[in-house]
Amino acid sequence: MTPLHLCLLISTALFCIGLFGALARSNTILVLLGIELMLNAANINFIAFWRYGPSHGAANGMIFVLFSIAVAAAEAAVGLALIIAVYRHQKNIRLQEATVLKG
Amino acid sequence: MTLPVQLLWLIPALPLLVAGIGALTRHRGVALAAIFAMAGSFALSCLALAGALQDPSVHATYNFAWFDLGHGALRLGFLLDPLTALMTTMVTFVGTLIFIFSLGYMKEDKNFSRFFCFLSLFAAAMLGLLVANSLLLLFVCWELVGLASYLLIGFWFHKPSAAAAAKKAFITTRIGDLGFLLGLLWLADSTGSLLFYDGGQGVLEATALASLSGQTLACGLALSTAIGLLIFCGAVGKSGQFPLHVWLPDAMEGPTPVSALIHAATMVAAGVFLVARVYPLMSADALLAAVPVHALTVVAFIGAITALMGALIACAQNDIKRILAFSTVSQLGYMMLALGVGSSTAAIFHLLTHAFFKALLFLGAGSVIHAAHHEQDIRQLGGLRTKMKVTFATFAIGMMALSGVPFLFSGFWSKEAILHAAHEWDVSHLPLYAGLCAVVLTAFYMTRLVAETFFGKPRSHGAEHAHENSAVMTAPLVILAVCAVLLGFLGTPYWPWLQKTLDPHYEATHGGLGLMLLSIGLVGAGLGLGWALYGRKLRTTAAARDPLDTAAPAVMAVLADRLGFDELYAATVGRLNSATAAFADFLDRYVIGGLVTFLAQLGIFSGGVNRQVDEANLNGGFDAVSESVRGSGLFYSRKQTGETHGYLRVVAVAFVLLALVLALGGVR
Amino acid sequence: MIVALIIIGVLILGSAAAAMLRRNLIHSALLLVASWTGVAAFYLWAGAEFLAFAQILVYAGAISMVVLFAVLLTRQSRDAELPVEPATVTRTASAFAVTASLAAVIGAAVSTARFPASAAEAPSATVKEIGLDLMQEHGAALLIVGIILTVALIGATVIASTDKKRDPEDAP
Amino acid sequence: MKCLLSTLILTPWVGTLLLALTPRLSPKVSRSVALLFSLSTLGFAALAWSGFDPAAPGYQFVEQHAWIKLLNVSYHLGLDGMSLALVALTGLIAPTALLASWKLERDPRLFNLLFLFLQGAALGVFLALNFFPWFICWELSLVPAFFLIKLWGGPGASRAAYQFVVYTIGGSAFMLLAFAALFAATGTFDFVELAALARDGGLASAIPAPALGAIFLGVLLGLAVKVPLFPFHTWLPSAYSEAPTGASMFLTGIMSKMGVYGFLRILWPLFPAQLHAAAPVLLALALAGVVLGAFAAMAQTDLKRMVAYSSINHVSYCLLALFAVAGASSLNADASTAALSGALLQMFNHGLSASALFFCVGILENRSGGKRGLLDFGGVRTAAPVFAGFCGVALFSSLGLPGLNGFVGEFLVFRGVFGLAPWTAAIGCLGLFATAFFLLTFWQRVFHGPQSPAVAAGFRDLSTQEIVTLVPTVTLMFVLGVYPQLLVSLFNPLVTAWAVHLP
Repeated sequence: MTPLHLCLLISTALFCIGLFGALARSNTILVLLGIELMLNAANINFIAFWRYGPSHGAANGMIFVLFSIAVAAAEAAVGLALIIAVYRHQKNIRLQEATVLKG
Repeated sequence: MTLPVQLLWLIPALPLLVAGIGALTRHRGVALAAIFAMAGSFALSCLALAGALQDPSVHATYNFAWFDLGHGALRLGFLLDPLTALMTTMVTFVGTLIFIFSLGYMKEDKNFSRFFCFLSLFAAAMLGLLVANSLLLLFVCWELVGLASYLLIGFWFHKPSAAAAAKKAFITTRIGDLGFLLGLLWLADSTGSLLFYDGGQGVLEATALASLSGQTLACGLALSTAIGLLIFCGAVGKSGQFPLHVWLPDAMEGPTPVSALIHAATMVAAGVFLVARVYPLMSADALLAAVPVHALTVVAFIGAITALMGALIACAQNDIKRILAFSTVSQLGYMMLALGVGSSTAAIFHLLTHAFFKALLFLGAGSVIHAAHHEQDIRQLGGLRTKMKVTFATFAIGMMALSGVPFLFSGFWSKEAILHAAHEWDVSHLPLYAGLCAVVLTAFYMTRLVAETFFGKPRSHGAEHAHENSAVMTAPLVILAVCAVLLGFLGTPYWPWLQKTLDPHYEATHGGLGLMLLSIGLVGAGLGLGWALYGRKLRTTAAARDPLDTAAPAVMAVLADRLGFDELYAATVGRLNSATAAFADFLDRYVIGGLVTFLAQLGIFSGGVNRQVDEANLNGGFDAVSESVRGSGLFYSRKQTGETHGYLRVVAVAFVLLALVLALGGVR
Repeated sequence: MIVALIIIGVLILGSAAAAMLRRNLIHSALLLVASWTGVAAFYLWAGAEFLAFAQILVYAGAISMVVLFAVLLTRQSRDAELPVEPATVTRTASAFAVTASLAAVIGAAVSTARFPASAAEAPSATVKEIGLDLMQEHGAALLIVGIILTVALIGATVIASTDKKRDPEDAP
Repeated sequence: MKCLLSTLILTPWVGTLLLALTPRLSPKVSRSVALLFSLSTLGFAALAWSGFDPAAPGYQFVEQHAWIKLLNVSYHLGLDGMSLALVALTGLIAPTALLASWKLERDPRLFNLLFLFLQGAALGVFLALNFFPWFICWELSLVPAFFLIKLWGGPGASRAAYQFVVYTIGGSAFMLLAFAALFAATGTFDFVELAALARDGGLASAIPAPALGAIFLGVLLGLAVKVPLFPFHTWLPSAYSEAPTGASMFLTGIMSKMGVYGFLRILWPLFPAQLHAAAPVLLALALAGVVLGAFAAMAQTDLKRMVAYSSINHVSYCLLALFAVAGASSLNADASTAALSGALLQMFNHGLSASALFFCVGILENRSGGKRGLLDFGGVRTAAPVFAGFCGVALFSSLGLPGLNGFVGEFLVFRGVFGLAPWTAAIGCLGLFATAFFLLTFWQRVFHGPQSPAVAAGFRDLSTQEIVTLVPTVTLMFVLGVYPQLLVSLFNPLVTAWAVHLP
């Protein structure tokens, strides 16, 4: 059991917790936060492989995570704005009720 | 001082000007203007007459181009010869008097100025007709005269009978005019000209006449005969000759001055004038022996039939104006008879005298009608002799002139001339006999008319309160009466001035004394018979039966019904006309319209069939494909629940599977 | 080292799991802040100090604030808290099944994986290096991310702003 | 002067565009604008008239530019005496018709817009010398006519408009096919070139006789529907009677002339031999139009239909003259000249009198609240003497009374036809008789007799504006009746040349 394994296990667990939240909770904010957790799990993986990966020198892992954080921020902003818009429309934020876009 | 032919157009132009003014204004002064214009035209006509009399054998012409046609032009022209000059003088003189009479007669009418406008239009057209040197110009004026007649007959257009009579007159004369038009076209086509006299090129000059009478048609007629007869059709219509006479009695619906001017003195005589004008053409076939019929023979018989028929019917009429109208028909028949038997001078002589005494009679009738509060039925009148002395005196003169009372009255001389000519005609004596019968009848019905109207006791309220009219109406009567007496002396066998003027080659024939005595006897018989039946035992009530009616009710009923011509025409021509119209409408609406609709329906139907075929075959396969696409689309769209959790779940399961695949397969 | 990692891991996972399970949204949000801080700690542990600060700034600072605002703006009345429905039970069960199977697959894969040995020293990543790297090698990506952020912010503003014209129609 | 003809055609279209671009225009302004643009035709026609030399052979003011090189299509405009007379007629009738529609309530802007469009198209037909632009204008004229009838017409307008347009398009489809075939054989669409080919026998050598006959039939069909020639006329009574007054005036005054113009400009010069061969049949058809048209009019009780049938009767005179000339077996230059002059005069005269008559019937219809039956009226003359006067002049002009314009044309037609086909003229006289009969019936029933309820209820006499509408037309009736030289001088040299060269 190397530190890398441990890191990966932690990230796997975090990912699964996020996934569970996204799938199980009906509150849209929590779903969004679950997705954020999954992103964080992915970021942990990047850093873990950057730290313990076979090749050194390149700061690619870090750069990737930086971008990922930026995208996550954008996602959170747009997502929460959408949630507010949905709330204004249907007076709650239960995801299962927001089915206007069905085919 | 004479009027040169170049200025001849001034004669019709003066009344035309007044007509134009009258069309634009309703001022009562139009009447005075019309009278002055007529008087001016009369003065000009006298000047023209003076010029024409200087050398009666000359046909002075003035031709001008109307418009370009091909390399040449369509030409019209004016003609001045004694015939024209005498006619214009007569028309303007009688016209002036009648215009003056109308001042009084129409005083109360609210369309007073319009009446004079129409009268002036008529005068202009009539004078234009007289001065024309072109058959086309003559035709133009001929139609305009018809228009004026139409407008004036229908002057009281709010009366349906007047409106119908106007239409009947126009349509009936137009039937004749179509023949005239065809004759004119034929003439134009075969000679290339329509000018009467054109320095040797005119249609009435030797070259053209020789060529026309030289050609023979398929039916054996000479070309000139055919053209002449077609032109004569126009005269038949306009002059109320049998069989187109039916409109003239109805035309009495117009105001009485109109009847006097148009339907007695001038327009109806235009037919006679026309035949006299184209007399060289009508008689061009006279020397041909092999033709089945000569144009003038037809004219003579038509005239004879009309003269006799008109006189017969006149005996059974009760309306004062109708009696005079049928008398006009009869007298016009005389003129045609004269033309037909070869004496155009006698015809014109009678035309002139007739114009005066018939205008006199009509104006006298108008005077009676005006005085008797528009009572026209002679059975309702009576006793006017003492109430209207001037009218009675002048009317009596007119009556005697018309009846042909010997020596003093103009009608006698002109009628004698006609009978004399008929006697000399070598084709047949039938027209002469018809004319002699008509002499008796004329004297008879005129006696009846005078006796019923002026003698006895008044038989109605209108006649009771009648009194003599104002001078503006009686003065023309007196002047006309004087003329009705004097005019006869212009053409007596002992001093045939008129005949010589009209026909420089005229030679007075002698030896007609026996015929003259016979006709004097016949006039006396007619007068005596009339007086015996109506004068000795005067009618006492309006309802009393006519002695003739008692004697021969069936004959009189037929005559009173005008020999049933109106009914006959209504049953034949009228019905044919409406049947043709109905047929044309049916053809249009159902046959052709139906065909079009059928074709359209056929088009729509084939379109429908086409569509069915398309849908069954071509579209079938395509539809199946698109239906399956649609079905799958529907299937997948049903999967689109909009449930975000569902989508997420699918993504997650896919992710698990992906991970499983990667893990089992190994990274490498 | 390992111990520190385990402690960090427990912090991350514990707070995350608690956040996902709490009913109270405010609590969830606060617990998530703890979890993100744990992730930042992990970055520190791994030697990526710059990232750790970025994580704290962005997540614990910015996003958590936005989340809190959203939570407060969309607060529902008590009676809107629906009782547990059969649908919710099914959903939770299926989510658990999926999650568990994923955890099993990846966990097994990770634990059985063999990785080549690595250097004990953490690779150097000073701020200067990162900056140079970003500006030189990843300049284009940096620009694009900037644009994405701008667009996202404008979009978020537009979406969330009250549309005066459409309001009456949207109102039930 | 260089682009006079293009200006002539385009000015009404500019007016259309102007009206189309200013939707908020008040009705008053839009009417004035439309009238102004419509009157421009009269002005330009006067300009062309002043610069026109009747004696010069061929076309004048010619404009020719290559247009579609691939199809050898050129933008070719030209003017001769016949076109000039018709352009002048358009310039006269179109503003009159606009004035007649002055009181139109419903969307006057759109009405005027469509009307100007129609006017431009008609002018294009009269001036184009290449089939391509000619046909475009020919078909374009249908579009506004359709909407004018359908939108502003009477109760049966929709059906009448469809029938009119479908029938006419059906006819012109054959014409288009025929010209496509001609183009395939000769490679040109130009009327002048085609006529030259026909004259020197190039057409007959390029196309076998049966095919040429079929082409002739196609063109004939297209034109015959438009005129209309006898059995193709059933669209006319309903279209004319359902159309609004202004449109009826334009339809009868100008559109029916387009067909006759086509006969003279296209069919005769291009297919003289075929026309000669078909002349006996066509002569019979034209004669049927003359006689049956008049008799059918006699059977009508709807005044508008009556006038519409009289229109069939009158345009048939023009065709009668043409067919008689084309079918003449021997040269009779005098008669041919007379017939052709008569036909051209008749075209102009009928434009004047028929549009005036339609206007008068429109007034009757307007004043009585939509009634137009023969028996609905009576005694109008006492209520409206001025109107009666004007209408009477129009009636008698239509009837062919000498002294008014109608006579000269009809006389010349009969003069010519009699010389070329005497029996036809003799039978045609029946038409003259029937025309007199039904027009007098019209006059007697409507204007004479006691006042009918519809009239007694208050029949206003003509307003000043209506008098202004009628005065130019009626004045011209008198002027042309007395002095036809005014018009004849325009086309006499042309007709003289035709009479000698073409048959």
